[in-house]
Amino acid sequence: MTKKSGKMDRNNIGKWFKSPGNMGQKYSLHALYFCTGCGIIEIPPTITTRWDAERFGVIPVATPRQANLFLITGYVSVKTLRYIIRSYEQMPEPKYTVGFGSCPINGGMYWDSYNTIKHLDKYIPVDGWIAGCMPRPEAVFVAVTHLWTLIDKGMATGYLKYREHYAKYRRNQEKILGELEWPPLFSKEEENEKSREKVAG
Amino acid sequence: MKLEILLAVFFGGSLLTYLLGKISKRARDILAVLVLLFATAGITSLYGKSSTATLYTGFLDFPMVLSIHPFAWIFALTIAVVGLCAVIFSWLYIRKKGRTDFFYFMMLLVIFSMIGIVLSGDFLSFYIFWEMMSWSTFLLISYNRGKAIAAGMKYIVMSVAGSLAMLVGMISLYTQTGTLVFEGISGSLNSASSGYLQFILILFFVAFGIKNAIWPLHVWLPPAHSEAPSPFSAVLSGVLIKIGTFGFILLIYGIIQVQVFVNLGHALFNVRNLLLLLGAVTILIPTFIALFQDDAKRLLAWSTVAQAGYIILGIAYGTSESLSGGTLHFFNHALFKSLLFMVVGAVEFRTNGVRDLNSLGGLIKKMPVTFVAGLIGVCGLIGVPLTNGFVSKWLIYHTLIVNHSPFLAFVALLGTWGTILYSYKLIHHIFLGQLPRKYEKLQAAPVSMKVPMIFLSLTVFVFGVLPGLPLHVINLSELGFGMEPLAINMWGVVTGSGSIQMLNIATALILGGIVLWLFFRMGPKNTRADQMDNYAAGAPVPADRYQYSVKFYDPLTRMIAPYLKDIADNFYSALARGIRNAGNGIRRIYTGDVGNYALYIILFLAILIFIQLYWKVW
Amino acid sequence: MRELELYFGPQHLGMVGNFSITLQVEGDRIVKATANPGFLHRGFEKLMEQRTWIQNFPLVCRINVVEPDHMELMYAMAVEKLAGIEVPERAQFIRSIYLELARVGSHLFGLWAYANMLGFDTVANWAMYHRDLILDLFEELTGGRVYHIYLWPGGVRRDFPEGFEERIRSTLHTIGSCVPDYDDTFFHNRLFYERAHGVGKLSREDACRMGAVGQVLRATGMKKDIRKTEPYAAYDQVDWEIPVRTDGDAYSRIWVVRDEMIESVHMIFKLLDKLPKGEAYQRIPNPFKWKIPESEVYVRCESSRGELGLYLVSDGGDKPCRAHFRTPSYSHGLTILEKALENESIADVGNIMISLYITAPEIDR
Amino acid sequence: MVLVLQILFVSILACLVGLFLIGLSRKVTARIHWRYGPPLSQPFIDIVKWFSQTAVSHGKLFDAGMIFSLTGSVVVVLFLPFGGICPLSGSGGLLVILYLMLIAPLGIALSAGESANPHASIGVSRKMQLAFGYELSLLMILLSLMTYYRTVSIVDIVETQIQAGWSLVQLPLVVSGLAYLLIMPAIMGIRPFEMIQAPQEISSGPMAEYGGKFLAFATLQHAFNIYIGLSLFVNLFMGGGSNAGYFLIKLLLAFMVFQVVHAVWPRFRIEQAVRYLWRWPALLAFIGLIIVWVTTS
Amino acid sequence: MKNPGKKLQDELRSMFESISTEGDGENRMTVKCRKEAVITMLSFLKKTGFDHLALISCVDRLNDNVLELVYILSSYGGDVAMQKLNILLKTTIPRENPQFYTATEIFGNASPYERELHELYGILFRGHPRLTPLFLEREYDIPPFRKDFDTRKYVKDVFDQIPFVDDKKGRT
Repeated sequence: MTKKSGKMDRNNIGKWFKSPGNMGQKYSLHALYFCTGCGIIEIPPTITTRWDAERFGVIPVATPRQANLFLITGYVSVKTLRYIIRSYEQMPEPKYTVGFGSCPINGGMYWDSYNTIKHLDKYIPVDGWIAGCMPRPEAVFVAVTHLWTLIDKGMATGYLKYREHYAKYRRNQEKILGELEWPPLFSKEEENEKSREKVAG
Repeated sequence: MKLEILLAVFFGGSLLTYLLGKISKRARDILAVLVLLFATAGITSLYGKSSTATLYTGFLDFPMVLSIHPFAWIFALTIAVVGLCAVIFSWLYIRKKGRTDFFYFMMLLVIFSMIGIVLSGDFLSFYIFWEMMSWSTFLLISYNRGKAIAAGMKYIVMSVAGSLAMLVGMISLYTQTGTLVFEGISGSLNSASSGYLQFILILFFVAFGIKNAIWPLHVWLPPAHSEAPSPFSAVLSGVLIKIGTFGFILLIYGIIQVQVFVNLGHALFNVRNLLLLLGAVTILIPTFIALFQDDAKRLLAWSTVAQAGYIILGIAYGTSESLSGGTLHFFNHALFKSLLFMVVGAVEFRTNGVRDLNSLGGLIKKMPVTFVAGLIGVCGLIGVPLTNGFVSKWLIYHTLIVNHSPFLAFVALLGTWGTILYSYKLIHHIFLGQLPRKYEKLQAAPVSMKVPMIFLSLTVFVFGVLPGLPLHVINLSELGFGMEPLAINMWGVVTGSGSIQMLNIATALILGGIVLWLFFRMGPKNTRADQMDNYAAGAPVPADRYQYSVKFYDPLTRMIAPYLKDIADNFYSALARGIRNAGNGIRRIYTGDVGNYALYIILFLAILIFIQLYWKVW
Repeated sequence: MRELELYFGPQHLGMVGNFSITLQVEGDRIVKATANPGFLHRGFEKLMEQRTWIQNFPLVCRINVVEPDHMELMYAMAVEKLAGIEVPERAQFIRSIYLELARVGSHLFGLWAYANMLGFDTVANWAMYHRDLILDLFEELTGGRVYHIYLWPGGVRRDFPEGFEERIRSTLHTIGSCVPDYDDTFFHNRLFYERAHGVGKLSREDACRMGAVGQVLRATGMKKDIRKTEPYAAYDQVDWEIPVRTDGDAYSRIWVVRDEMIESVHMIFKLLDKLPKGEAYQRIPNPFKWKIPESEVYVRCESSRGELGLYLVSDGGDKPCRAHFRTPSYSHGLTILEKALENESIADVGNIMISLYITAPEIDR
Repeated sequence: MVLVLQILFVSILACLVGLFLIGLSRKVTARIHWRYGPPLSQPFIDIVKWFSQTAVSHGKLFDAGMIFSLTGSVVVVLFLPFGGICPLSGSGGLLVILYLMLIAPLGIALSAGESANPHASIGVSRKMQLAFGYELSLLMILLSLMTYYRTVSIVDIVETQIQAGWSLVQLPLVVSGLAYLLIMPAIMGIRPFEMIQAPQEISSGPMAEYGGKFLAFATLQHAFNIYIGLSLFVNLFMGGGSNAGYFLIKLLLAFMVFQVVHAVWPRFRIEQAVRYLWRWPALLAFIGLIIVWVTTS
Repeated sequence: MKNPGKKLQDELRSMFESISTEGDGENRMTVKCRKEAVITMLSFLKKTGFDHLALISCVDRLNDNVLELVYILSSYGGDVAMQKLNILLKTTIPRENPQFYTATEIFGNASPYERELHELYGILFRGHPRLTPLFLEREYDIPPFRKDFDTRKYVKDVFDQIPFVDDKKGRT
């Protein structure tokens, strides 16, 4: 994380005209409210009086359709993974995922638990991680500023990766969860992938 | 064209249709439409004419007179057009069922007897056509058998009671004036006493009120509408019950002059106030009852009762603006309500007779044209600007407000807001929401159903933007009644205290819509999502179980339900129960609820006559 | 007729914690509610069997994220009983103070959740702010905001730092001075009464039959508190009252929570006044070689949600043989919730759920 | 030409005012929460973002309803006097405004219905019931105004007030004015009448399936809606404004009052809301109507 | 009543055969009995005043090849001495194909505990109205809380086998 990442250019009118999309995404990060794990305990302080994330345009929203930031707060059990994938796929693009806490990175404390998945980025793309158990609310801000930098540089492209490698992700998901109830999100890409594999195989 | 020839063609055509049906079904279908096309054309050609023709004089020395004037013309044309649409609509609708020849015959008979009523120039022919209409209606309502027979019985018994009241009124008028021709009666009633006029008005009020389903006399209507075949429901609701309206206008404005009518009786207790009060109640209570209905056609039936209240309010208020509003609302209501019944009929046709709102949903994906027609119909019913219901309701509200009757205006406006609630319920439950799996292979409505629906939707829209067209004819008829016509133009009405210009509203709405649509297009392209790709708190959407339709307005209905029972129905039933307990004899003669309604209406009339004969109160 | 199946959670703004309720709805009324737990199941008790006695301390506190301290206490108490370790008196007092602070913090979190659910954003924000003040105290004392790992077999991990008692007093005074504000805007608000009164009502018989504990039980008029019946730490050293209400609805439950919070604050002051001098911990054997003889124990305490128990079995090894937490939310969330939601309005699902004070990780473990 | 300029001016300014008020509302609420709050430009940022997002549509009506709804709102704005400017004054008056105000919720209702989400349907159902609740009072209040001023034209009402003083302080209308104040939060959909969206109960109700530009349109519609609600009150009871600046100040004044109400109250349940609306405001409005009716006849 | 435990102990001994009790009788009392007697004893204890089922737990005794079921009871009403007393009612059932009787008829809150044990230990509670999965999403060959289920091996076999989704462009 560079020092520059903390810089806020919300009032830079020129930039607004140059790339309104990126600027809009940066300063209006609507986080999907989903208590996936114990990390959620630090989200209320982050959005209320003490830290007030709304200063930076970060607010929790009710449904995935309205959100563009997915905070995976804490460990992900197998049962939750299904709901996470469903919610992630319903979010409109561009969308960003941030893994909050050590557990989604590599299982953390629950590295030998039979019911939590260990690496979240095997199942959905993750744009940034916040390490710690539990990370402090300030860490959320650091992650947000870091995400700004990534958006600025065009590097927060997890959703494109998901689109491109959808078949692989889907296969990983189905390995853990069994057959998924919903049809593939990008059926065309998956067919392409399959045909490519056939050629290679 | 001569009126006699017109009528002869009508009834001859009906009979011919019936006979032709024995030979070829297709030819019969086409002939029915041709006859109605001829009727429409013939009536259209009579535009602006006022003429009277004596058809026959020999019948007990009573002349039978036919007459045409702008006021009758607009009614006749509406009847013919709605009838035409309904008959085209029934082509496929009725094919699956039996006794189709009979259906067409009765359908044409009803339509032409209604035209006969509005064209008749004396009470005798009025009465004859009236009875023809009543009986053929009865046969059509009970066409489906089963529950429909009970509904038909309820109708015919009440209808007979109404006819009786009318007969008494006619005889009384004849003894008073010595003639049955409208013009003659009108001329000699000038000297009649106020009490006598009120007596006559109440008698005819019973007759017309039953047909028009005014509040305590409405009980036949909801079952009849929901049980009748849908194309006939369209006719029934659109025009047939408005024959009562015709009767009211004829009586109040044509026979007893409006100035006389407004000044009848005492300050507060007079027929006009009674009518206004009943009109208001008719708006309010059925609107609330409609909220509770789960049967699409029954909901529309209650809505019809409520809308009749607006018409009564307009007619009984007695200003030229209110009469314009009332008449225009009749015309508009005929268009959008028959459209709505056709929409429900099309859905019923495709889903094999499902009318239960709670088991439908999401049909917009399968029947888009039907949905658009339904939406336009509902907008007309609510009175959304750019549809015709808006102008007529505006006229009624405006006259009530300007003439210092805010409470009536309040009831009328509140009724509209109730209308929104049940209209949205209708549209939402049938067309929006999740499509059940069993309807995934549903087909769109057939062309023969789409054509009348599209035509009626267009008229709803066109007369909403150009209210001047019907208002012009209404102005002509008001001139005929000797009233001062409204200041109108093609786009609306101008009055001293506020005016309405559809041109501005339409331009603003359409242009605004286009600009915003372009603005909307500027954004990134949408991706289409299936109905199963939906927010369900992260869970997969449960098929068939993700539709909020049962008890849609539950909190509200739970609140008002205790105060809102069908008082009229309960009143009749309670009285019937009392009488039944008193004597078993009556029970043997009058079986079921139906008989009781008739009994009490007849008793009421008898008491009225008795009082009049012995004490001469009026 | 089409039935409607609504999902309340897990991804839902009204859901606190990762939990799901499947609702069968007819009109505005809930016909049947089915709790669907397991989103947070990590198999803690299985994991504990694979870690040594001391290694388990970081694990147990993570069972309940809202209030980890009582979990620590439970485990520490169970290990003490199994190994026969005495706790010095000062440590007992510190434990009580620490646990009561945790209770206030947890109740403030509950207040946030409840107020937020009803749309009382202002009160929710205040409550979260005041909870943060308490977390600051914890941070100073233990180094962690949420997970503290402070209680230890044989006492506490470290003594109070210099002047800490004063800081506790001043923080509590700050919070206490806002109680009238809370009362005016929230507890005495007519709308709070309207929304909560008669909602999710439980009779005392039903509550007992379905295993209610904590303020769910106390809101039905039953005076039961483990701190009184089976005193642990230093709860028998000071006087205090059990707040009770009799209606058994959401309104009573939230009022019991409020009264408990105030009672806790008073208790902390009394405990601070009586705080004895001395050692704050007793040495324990070398954790790497620590073996506990074969035995079993069931300990219980009163967490902020009710009776919390731990059934701990040792088979003579360096790891527990079996640990099973009896958590208050278990019966509340899986049995009472389903009963309390029946025939209530859709608008009151979250209202009832939070008033029952259900914490999902406690159920799933 | 002047008319076109007026139309553009009024509609764009109303949109800006509405968005500014949303931003201000968020800021003020934050300050009551002891927070710093978002910048005043946050609604604009949000709208820019939504317009740069892909959106998911559930069908033609899903799009059309949204456009229909926003169109309705824009057209209503053109009928309301804006400190002496009223582009479409000559074609309807209050009754038309009353009916045009229907279009916006109807459009959203249709669009939300098409999304096949029961949360949306529940939200719409609540909106309909709430509207039925407050319309009872609103209709009586408007009728008492129209009866008092003997006109249905809002321009005439404003002009009369400019000469004779605010309606709110005139004796026959003061009761109606009070009733209007009571139902105002319900019209604007703020707390304690926020149960239409109620994110904690029904996941933001009709908005549940909106994302991207649909949400942008919904927010714009909300902005117009706030402007319309306040502007109607200011025009009818606070004497409108002889010029735009004066009018805006009055608008802001009325807004702040309701904002404080919004910040310190929770939500009603829907039946409680309807019961409340049918009790006190309706009673006041009824008394007001009777007073006006008696004094003017 | 000074020591309710002692009195109860005598009562139980006189009523039930082949039970053994231990514990101080003041705070904790352990009662061991045959598995057939458990349900009768639970309803007897409930009638005696121990009407709060705190916990149903299970210990996997791999060495004895049995599963040990533990019912922990306490009292809502009663005096302080009674409330202090917790009864641990124990019984053993075989590890292979374990079956037991449900206590849902007696205690309203027994249902989720039994569902949990069914899921984590594979015990079938006969007569349970709704023995559906409670926590777990995946199916396991051996119920995961049994001692012979090795979670570390499971993690290695299942979660570690899933490949990362690599991207040539090296995007995050």
